[in-house]
Amino acid sequence: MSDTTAATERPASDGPAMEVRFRGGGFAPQSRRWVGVAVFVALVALVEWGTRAGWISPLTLPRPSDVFGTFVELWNSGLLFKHLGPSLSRLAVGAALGASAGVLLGVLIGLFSYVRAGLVPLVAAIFPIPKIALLPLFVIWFGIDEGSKYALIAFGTFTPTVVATYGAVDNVDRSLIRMGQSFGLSWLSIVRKIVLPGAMPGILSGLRISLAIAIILLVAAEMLGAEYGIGAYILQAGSLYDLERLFAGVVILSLLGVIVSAAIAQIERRVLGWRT
Amino acid sequence: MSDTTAATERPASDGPAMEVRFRGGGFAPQSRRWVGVAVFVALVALVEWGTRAGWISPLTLPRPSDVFGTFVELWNSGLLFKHLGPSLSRLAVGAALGASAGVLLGVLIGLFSYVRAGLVPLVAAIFPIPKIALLPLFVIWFGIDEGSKYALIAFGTFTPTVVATYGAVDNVDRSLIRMGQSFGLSWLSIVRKIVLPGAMPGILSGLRISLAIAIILLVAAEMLGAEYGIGAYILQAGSLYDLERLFAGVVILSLLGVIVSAAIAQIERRVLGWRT
Amino acid sequence: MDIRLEAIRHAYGDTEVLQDISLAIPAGRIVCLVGPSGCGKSTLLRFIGGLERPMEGRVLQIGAPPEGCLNPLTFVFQDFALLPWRTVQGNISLVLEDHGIRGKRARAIIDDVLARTRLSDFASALPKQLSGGMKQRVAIARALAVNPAVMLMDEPLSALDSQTRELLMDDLITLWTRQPFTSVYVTHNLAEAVRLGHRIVVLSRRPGRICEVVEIEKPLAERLYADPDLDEVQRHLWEMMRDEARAAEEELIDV
Amino acid sequence: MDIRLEAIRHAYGDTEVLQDISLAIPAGRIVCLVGPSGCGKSTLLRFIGGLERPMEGRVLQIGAPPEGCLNPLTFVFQDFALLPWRTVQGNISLVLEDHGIRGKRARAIIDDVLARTRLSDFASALPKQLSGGMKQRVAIARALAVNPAVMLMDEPLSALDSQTRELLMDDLITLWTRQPFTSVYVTHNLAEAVRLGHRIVVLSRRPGRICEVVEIEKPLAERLYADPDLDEVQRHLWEMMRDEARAAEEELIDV
Amino acid sequence: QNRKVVVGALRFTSHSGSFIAVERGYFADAGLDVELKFFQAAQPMAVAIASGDVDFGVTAISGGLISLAQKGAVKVIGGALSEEEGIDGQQILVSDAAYQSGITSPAMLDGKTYGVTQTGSSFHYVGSRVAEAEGIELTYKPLQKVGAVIGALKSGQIDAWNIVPHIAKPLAGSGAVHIIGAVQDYLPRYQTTTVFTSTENAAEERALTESFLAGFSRGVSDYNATMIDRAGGQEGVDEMVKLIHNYVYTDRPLDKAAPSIINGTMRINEGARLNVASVRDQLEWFQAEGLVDESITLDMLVDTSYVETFQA
Ligand SMILES: Nc1ncnc2c1ncn2[C@@H]1O[C@H](COP(=O)(O)OP(=O)(O)OP(=O)(O)O)[C@@H](O)[C@H]1O
Ligand SMILES: Nc1ncnc2c1ncn2[C@@H]1O[C@H](COP(=O)(O)OP(=O)(O)OP(=O)(O)O)[C@@H](O)[C@H]1O
Ligand SMILES: [Mg+2]
Ligand SMILES: [Mg+2]
Repeated sequence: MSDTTAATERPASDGPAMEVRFRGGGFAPQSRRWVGVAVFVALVALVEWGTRAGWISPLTLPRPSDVFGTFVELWNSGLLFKHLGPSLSRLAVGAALGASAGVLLGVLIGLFSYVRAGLVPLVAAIFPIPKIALLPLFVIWFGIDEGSKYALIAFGTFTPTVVATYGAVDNVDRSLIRMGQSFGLSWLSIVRKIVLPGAMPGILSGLRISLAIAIILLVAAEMLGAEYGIGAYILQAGSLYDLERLFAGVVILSLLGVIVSAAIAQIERRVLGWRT
Repeated sequence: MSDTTAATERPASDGPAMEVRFRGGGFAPQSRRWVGVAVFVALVALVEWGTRAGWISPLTLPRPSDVFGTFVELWNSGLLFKHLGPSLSRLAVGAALGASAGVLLGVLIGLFSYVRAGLVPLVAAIFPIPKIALLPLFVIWFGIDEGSKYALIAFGTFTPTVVATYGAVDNVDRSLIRMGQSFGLSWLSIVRKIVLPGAMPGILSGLRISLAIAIILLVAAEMLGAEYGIGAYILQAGSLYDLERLFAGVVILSLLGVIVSAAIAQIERRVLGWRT
Repeated sequence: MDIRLEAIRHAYGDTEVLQDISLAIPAGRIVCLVGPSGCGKSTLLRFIGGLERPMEGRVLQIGAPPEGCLNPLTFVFQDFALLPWRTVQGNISLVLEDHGIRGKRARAIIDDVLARTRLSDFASALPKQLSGGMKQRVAIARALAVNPAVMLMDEPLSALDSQTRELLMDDLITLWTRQPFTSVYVTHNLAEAVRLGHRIVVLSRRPGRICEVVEIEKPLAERLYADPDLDEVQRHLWEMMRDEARAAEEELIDV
Repeated sequence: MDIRLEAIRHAYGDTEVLQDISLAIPAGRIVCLVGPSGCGKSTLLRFIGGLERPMEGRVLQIGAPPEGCLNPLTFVFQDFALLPWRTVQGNISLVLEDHGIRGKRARAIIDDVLARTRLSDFASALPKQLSGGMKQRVAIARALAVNPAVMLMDEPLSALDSQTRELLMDDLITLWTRQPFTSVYVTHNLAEAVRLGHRIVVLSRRPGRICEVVEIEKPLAERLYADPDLDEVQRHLWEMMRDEARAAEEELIDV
Repeated sequence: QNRKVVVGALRFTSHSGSFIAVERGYFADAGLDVELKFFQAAQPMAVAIASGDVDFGVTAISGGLISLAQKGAVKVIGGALSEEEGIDGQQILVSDAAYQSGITSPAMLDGKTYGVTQTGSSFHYVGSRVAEAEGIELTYKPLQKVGAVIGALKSGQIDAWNIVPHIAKPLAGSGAVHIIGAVQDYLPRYQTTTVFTSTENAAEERALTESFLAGFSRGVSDYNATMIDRAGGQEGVDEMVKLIHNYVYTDRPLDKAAPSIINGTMRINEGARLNVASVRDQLEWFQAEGLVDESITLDMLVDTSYVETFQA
């Protein structure tokens, strides 16, 4: 009833033979690094040309070479680090406070129904409050020294971290938790060994956003009685309508953002190597 | 060799019989609506009591009943709508501009490798730039009228929308696209009928964040020569250190945020009913 | 319309995936491709369907596709590949729209294929409301709607539980018996292969080559569930593949 | 240690899921639960394992668990339930840590169970590097590590391709033959049930009741791949279930 | 058909010249159809003039204004508010805490913190000149907004500040802060605010600029005559307050707003006369602090061809 034949075959029907038409491919982004660099260079060159030729008025955009000059000057005079130091420490302290409080509360919300019911609406209500609107209050609450700067940045990073964290806890694979219970693991073991590591990817990607917000808030934070700091530098440049310095400051912040984002990517690669 | 028996069984071994220990449950958040309300009420009552009893200084927090009074006054005098009107139109126009440009560019980045390579680094560099730092420039670029307000809000919603959109396009199930190709669908059909609807959930959830940012930016936008508007109202209250009005304004923004978020949830329920 | 593969070879980067595959797929018959994990079955099917191009060798279609055939080489995927935002009929009309078939004509085709797959009652259901078996029947209805010359089926049943699998096999046999179609059917499951295949092509583990081609004469309609007549063939196939399958299974995946 | 179910009934909201289930699971034997989709097999298994409580009826354990048993009722899940961030040995030590077993003692247990599941070479691999079959073998090793009185297996093979399934069935038979364990084994797959079960319990479609209990005398070790001796039992089971399975399969899911 | 121009203003009594000229039709008489555009702060107004959104404005000289002048965008064309002996001008305030610790005159502020809105603002200039005169050192805290400075001063987080009288007096009245001196003791005839316009207007639109100054000056004379010289008696003051109340403190009822408006009365220069000496002093200070470019000359900042200038 069954018949085993060799793998040689002859065509069974006649007619014109043609190759099948290819219709796949595409929809798969490929990386082309140099294009990004090229676009950057082209943009800068365009502005440089425009400002030199005069069809970009000096009121509209500064000359990129002048911005670069300002930057070099900042570096040489050591002022760069005088500004960068306080800003970085504000970022570090504020973001650390806000993010750790946010992760803590987010985990609690994720674990306890009552905490969730009580605090989620509150967090949702706090989220759309612009932090600069609260500056006058922050002065009263935390003073005009470092306190209010830390508080503002902490406050700004807190809410997105909470939201990202409890979302991450909610998304931990329930079947893993069920597995833990089925092996009689204690509640604490389940939280420590299953829930927290499982929520890690979500928490880290939330942190990416929170830190971007922290950098953005640096300017707002340094509105309040900061003598040194990138934000203060930018504000001062703005109030003096000194576009070269304004752009130099903005470029520094932008670099800072790119560096922080790269650092988190690095951490993710280390800590989340287990992801497929 | 096989033997079919009825479903009655006798225990096969002796010894003490005990029920198996229950060890499941938990880790499944339950909704308890009233807790959220209770927490709100308790907080407000606490502050009211504190400000009345005097252990919260009037410099620290306004009395909730006074804030409510301010709100009622705003309502009665019709000033509420005088402020709300321009703010809402700024939000609508600015967010519509920013979000539609963002979605467009995001889709292009998602579809074309060259656009992606050229623009993703640019968007990443623009993301951490604080919009308030650019206020002086916006005045020159877009004037002090509605133009610069629209532009600021549009600019703020643009970058997160781009990032969310191209992420959403990247996440469209490749097997659906392959299916489209296997049925010989045209490139345009695949984009229209598979890529865009598939990216919809991601785009909408990105929009949720973008709109929250738009509301936050309202205050910054109305720093620029706005007479009416919630942001202007808050700024004015802040500069007069009038906490009642400051809080009334903040509450309005917060409500606005909650409403917008609820509206998007509603749209999601309508448009994304196909999700499991 | 027949398909002929000529001396196909392919590699992804440094991994040789397929070597020297020559094969004919005669019209009106079901050819099953079996082989261990990762031996290149899906890749081969994508070559046949024109979704990918082999590095060497050619895939030829011989003779013209039948009258009224909208998409000669039509896939049925393991994961169904239904658009979750379209109803059952919307998913079918998707593949008609691009051929300008709308309205009444589309309606007629859709009704016909839904009736053939016993889905007429579910025309307006969304995929999320359907069980796995029903989803795959929708995918089969969609494939039938374009009146294909060859159906390329990549493990169409392996996402389903085993009872549903049995039911769908019955359905496929009924469909084929009523109107024989040509098909290349990729599967891991030897029981499935001996149940549905007129010809079973056994591939070695990666790099995949053709080990053996087995013909089964017994007509599809006469093959039983757990058919003792087929047990022998199935055991023969398994003897041939067991060690390769084990070796393929125990490879570490490097990510 | 035996398990006895007494008159179990359960409903989720308005959907009656299980009705009047009474059943004994004798020590040292594999009891297979088969039944159509959604008939409550997994629910029943969760009751037995204490992960959920039935609305009516009781699950009793009779006699003490054997010496050195850390977790009498131990699950093996369909989706493996391995922690992706722990290596193979980390996943096993997870279930020992809570019993205070660390260091050398843990090492010894882990080495033993990895050897029994032929995984010794993969102790430091991460789950993402393993094929499905190897993942499930890790899950089985983990279950063995706590020296269970009863293994509760919920479709342990149905996430695997059919060749891997065959290989794992061989592994399970080898494990059982070397040291018989008690098990409740839920499956959709009748071929699996007749291959592994000493006793097969057939449930009706939802609400699940016991339709029939079939005993198979032929020793596990003597049952063949595609065993003609078992074909008859399998066909008998399928005759009994086919219509119910079809009806269960064609229900719309309301979401 | 009158020519349309946009005039920038803050809702301060010091901008009353423009308000009166609009209300009493002086601009219309000069052939201008004036639209008032209100700002929250002076800095954006300077930028708005540079961008062409606003034609004329009145504001203090700040680093930003000088920068824009250097870029060829704006020009100072006249003077507005001045300190004048005998009229309450800007006051120097200290916090209650500082006052309690014994600081009762600006000379005792050595090593204390001084509130400013921004680096290079007029507050910075004033504080710096006071410190120079007293030979003391001050630390400047930029707080961006007047409100924030008030909050910081009230809560004792900064020690001192200077501000216009209609804000200083009610604050001092509440007891949270104390007045310890007047700015005019250090900067007599300080040209607090100036009238300015775009370079284009100043250079190309001479007729337009003159028309504006004409209308504005009539408003200013009315203001000085009524509010300072009391030419119309109490009745005149009441009427003027009512007029100004259309623009300032609009959210408060008239009876509550009136004292603040009256308290805010300061001399606005007749005919927009400009104290060039004070302007030069300010420019030199900005340059000395390194806030603006050394190369800027007074000519780049000021166009003296429109109004009478004086040096004092
Ligand atoms: N696009 C690709 N890029 C790189 N390698 C690929 C790609 N597609 C498949 N491969 C590799 O080629 C080999 C064959 O893959 P293919 O999917 O054809 O195997 P298969 O026989 O269908 O396996 P399975 O039985 O698991 O479905 C595998 O090792 C796979 O990892
Ligand atoms: N936690 C729950 N809440 C509500 N309904 C549930 C829950 N768990 C299961 N059900 C329902 O109970 C019924 C039985 O579910 P169960 O998972 O036990 O079936 P099953 O026999 O294991 O099905 P399958 O063969 O698909 O695995 C199904 O209709 C299911 O939808
Ligand atoms: Mg495959
Ligand atoms: Mg189940």
